[in-house]
Amino acid sequence: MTTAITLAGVRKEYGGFALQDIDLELPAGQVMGLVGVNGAGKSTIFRILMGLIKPDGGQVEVCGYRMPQGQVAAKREIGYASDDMRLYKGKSLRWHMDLVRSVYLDWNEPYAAQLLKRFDLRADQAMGGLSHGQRVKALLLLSLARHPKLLLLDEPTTGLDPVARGEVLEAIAEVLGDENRSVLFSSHNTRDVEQISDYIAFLHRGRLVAVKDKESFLESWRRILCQGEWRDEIAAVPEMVSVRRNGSVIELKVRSFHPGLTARLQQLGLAISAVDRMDLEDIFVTSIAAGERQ
Amino acid sequence: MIENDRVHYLDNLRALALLAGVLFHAALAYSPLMHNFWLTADRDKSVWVDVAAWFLHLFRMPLFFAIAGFFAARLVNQRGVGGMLNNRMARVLLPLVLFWPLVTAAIGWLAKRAASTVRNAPPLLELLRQNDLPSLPLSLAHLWFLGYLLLFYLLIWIAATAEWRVAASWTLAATPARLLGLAPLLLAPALASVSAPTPAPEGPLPQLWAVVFYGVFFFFGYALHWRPLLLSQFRPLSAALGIASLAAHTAFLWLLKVQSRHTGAHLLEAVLQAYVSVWMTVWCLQAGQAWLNARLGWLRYLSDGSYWTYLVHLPVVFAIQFQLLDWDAGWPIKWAISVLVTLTACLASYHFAVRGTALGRVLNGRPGRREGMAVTSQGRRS
Amino acid sequence: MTFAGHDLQMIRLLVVKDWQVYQKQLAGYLAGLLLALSLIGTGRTWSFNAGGLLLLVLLVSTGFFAIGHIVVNERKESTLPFVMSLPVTALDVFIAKLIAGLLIYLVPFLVVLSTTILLVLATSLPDGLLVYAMLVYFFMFLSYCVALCVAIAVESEGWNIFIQMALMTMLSPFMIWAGSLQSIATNVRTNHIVWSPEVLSVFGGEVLVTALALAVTCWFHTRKASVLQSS
Amino acid sequence: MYGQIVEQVTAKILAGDWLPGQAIPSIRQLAAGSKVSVITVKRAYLELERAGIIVTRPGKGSIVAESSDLPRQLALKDFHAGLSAMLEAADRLQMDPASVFQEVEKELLSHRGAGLAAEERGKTA
Repeated sequence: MTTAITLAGVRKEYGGFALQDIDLELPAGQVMGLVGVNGAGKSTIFRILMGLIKPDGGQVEVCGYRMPQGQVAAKREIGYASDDMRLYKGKSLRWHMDLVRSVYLDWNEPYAAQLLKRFDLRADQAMGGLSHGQRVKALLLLSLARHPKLLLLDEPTTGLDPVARGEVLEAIAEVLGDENRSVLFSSHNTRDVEQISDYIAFLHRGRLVAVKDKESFLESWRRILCQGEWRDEIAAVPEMVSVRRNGSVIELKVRSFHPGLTARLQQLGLAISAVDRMDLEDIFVTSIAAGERQ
Repeated sequence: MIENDRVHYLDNLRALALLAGVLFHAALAYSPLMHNFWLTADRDKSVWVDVAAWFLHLFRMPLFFAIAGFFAARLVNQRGVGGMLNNRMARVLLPLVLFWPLVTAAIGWLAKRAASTVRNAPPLLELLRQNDLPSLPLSLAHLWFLGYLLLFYLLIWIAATAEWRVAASWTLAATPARLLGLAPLLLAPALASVSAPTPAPEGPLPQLWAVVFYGVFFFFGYALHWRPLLLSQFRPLSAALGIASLAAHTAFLWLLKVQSRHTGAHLLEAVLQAYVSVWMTVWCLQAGQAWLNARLGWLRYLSDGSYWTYLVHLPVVFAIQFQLLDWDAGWPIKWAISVLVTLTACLASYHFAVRGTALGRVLNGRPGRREGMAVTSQGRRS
Repeated sequence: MTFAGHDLQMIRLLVVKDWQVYQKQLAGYLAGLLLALSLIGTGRTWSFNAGGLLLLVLLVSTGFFAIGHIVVNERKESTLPFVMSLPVTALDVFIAKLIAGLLIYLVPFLVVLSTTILLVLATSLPDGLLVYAMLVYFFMFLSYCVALCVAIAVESEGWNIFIQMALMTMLSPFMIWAGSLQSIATNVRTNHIVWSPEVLSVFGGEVLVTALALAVTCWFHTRKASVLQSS
Repeated sequence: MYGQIVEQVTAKILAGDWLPGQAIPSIRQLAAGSKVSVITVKRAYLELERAGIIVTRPGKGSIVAESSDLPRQLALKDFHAGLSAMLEAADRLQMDPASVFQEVEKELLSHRGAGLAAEERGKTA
């Protein structure tokens, strides 16, 4: 299987921030959600992938091209939109579309017209008068209308109202229909990531905490509700991430869950009343909190 | 309606306006007013030349600029501002660059030769002979109109880029009454700032008065493209406009004769000239639309050859009139000869040496669809 | 189409893009220049002086705003990430900026320059003025090049304004100094156009400074590791 | 989340929108159409296949299973799911099998009426 993105041992240090030992692989045809709090290094990873920042070490390969050397060829295949990207205020969306069209041969005008309609945008309106949501949709239109092999979307849904968010997700989801096209997108809205990504990469303080396919990632976490006497051995169980006690009720959150774990907890004298799957948001918050405590 | 076809009456009018230039320049040799300033000024002159020539002078170029404005609008409409500019570069800038040195050199050479051969030298030639001036002052000669056309095309680009729609809406909102009654008053200051009759703005730099004066006619023609019905509104006024123009021109000539450098009189002259210019331009346009709006065989051919004729006519006129200076004949005969020979020479050279050549393509557009100088329809294939 | 590893078509596209982004302002300046030329052409003393002054003011301000618009604003308005998302290298973008910056300035500059030459040669102004005028014009062009280079290298609005102001204030000392040069002072009011070794060496100096500014900026840019360092 | 897809597909089949033997959308089509990741749909299809509701032939996509009693199978599947959930809960309560049976019987009696239960027991006896 070919990979859309390969990062191996990538390091980058500047200011007080350091990206460390990033190993990341996105198989072609997959959608990966990059999750992390603000300042975790998500945007830096995007910029490295675009060849805009040269890493201090490690290897970067995007769409089969080494970066940043192969950035021109790679960028022909990439559609990139980021939260801090703006279009020319005095110019219309039509002007931008014509500009992009003149660069990329695979620009699809009928699809662009369809996206215009779906996003409820007017082509002749100057960019200066657009709202945040319209601007994001305009950027996305410029990327999507040329069917890039790889979409790099840095916070595409941030700050959007629910309707606009739905429209944007729908447009990204259309990419899923093609098994050669891949998406890497970041968000601190875990619901978006949970919904459309195949893989989840967890970034915290410049380090990748976890990279997994979403279903086994979600499958590996459990919230266990039980009752019983507190014993310190409970916290020492290796899978244990979070423990909360409220009287005799104990709420445990574990990773790498397996059936044997319940038996182990029962051995420790706990009566288990519920074992639930967790959503990404919960996992996200739990692991960040756990990381802070270490 | 007219999008994909030729606008016959404007083609015809433009041909006539350009040919009127030949008549006018040939007549200047016999004008008492120009006697001291014209290279081929003849001993025999007549005040009737002044009466007729300066009347023609008041509206032939305004009419030409109005027509050019119309065709510029048509090009913008068909190909956008960029397309219009591209087309105009080939049709206007290139001829200017090609012909200006040739025309200037030819006139300079003719003048120098005449200075040493002619017995009855007019004052200007005498001056050349005595002072042995190195060369005539830098001038675009009769090709100045090409420079102004380029300037106006550039202004269209500027206005379109800066999205100045205000000016356009003003023009579009003009009623016939305002146009005929008020527009001339706006033009008067421009004319008042120069001597009367107006000199040719042939210097290397644009003259503010000429930019304003001819620019107004150009943009009137530009607006006309979007108001095709405007002209027919003037038709009932046709006779009145003609008579009023003649009256105003008579008053102007009388003032010119009696005035003694009086500022008020000069201002009045400017006003009268402005009225004659506007009224006669409008009169010509509506008359052309009424009577010349068809493909007229002989005019058609003249129209094709008129651009070339106009570009090269002045040296030819000079060459002939230098020869006529020492001939004892009446001015009407000399004038008729210079006009006829010039036209024959120009049109014959057009027919045999220009029409089918690359030069003909530059001047008239692609072969097979000669559209005069201001219009092509490369976008249309048939 | 590539040349020495640079995508010429992309560079051309970026230059056209900058031209279009600045087009509206440029149209305004061109209109102003035409007005100034018409005023000069009118030939009266007051309009000649007013037109000449307008010409110089427009030339200086078109340069000032061209740099602000196509270099400083690109970062300030966060359009740089968009440009960099196109299939270009940072060096291509830099080259395009340099070309666009020069081109946008050269249009009004050449209009003014050729008008001046025409005026000096075609009117009663002493032809000797030409040498002096050329020296001053090329100093203005040099100032613009240096300011453009600094703006491209530093991309900071504050520095840009500072440098431009500093260069502008140097204009009049330069005019006085150049006017005091022996061959200029003796010929400026005559009809002799004299390119003395003294004048030519000043020209050479001007060309050298311009080339140096461009070279240093190029060197600086090839060493830059990241385009979007600051986040 | 894959549960939703499973439900969605089952509902379509039960409603007769998708008939036995008919091809159902490919994984990617369904993912794009319902704005859900491919991997989620893949997992849902696996689940559906394991339950015998759909059949996936490599390279040819998936079809609705041809079995004549699909509704019954689905109901049976529901039943087994409930059963295993019950047993899990019983484990947590550390009930022995005997008391599990007891509970089931009690529930059956109150649910279906005593007579019916007795009749059933007579048959099995």
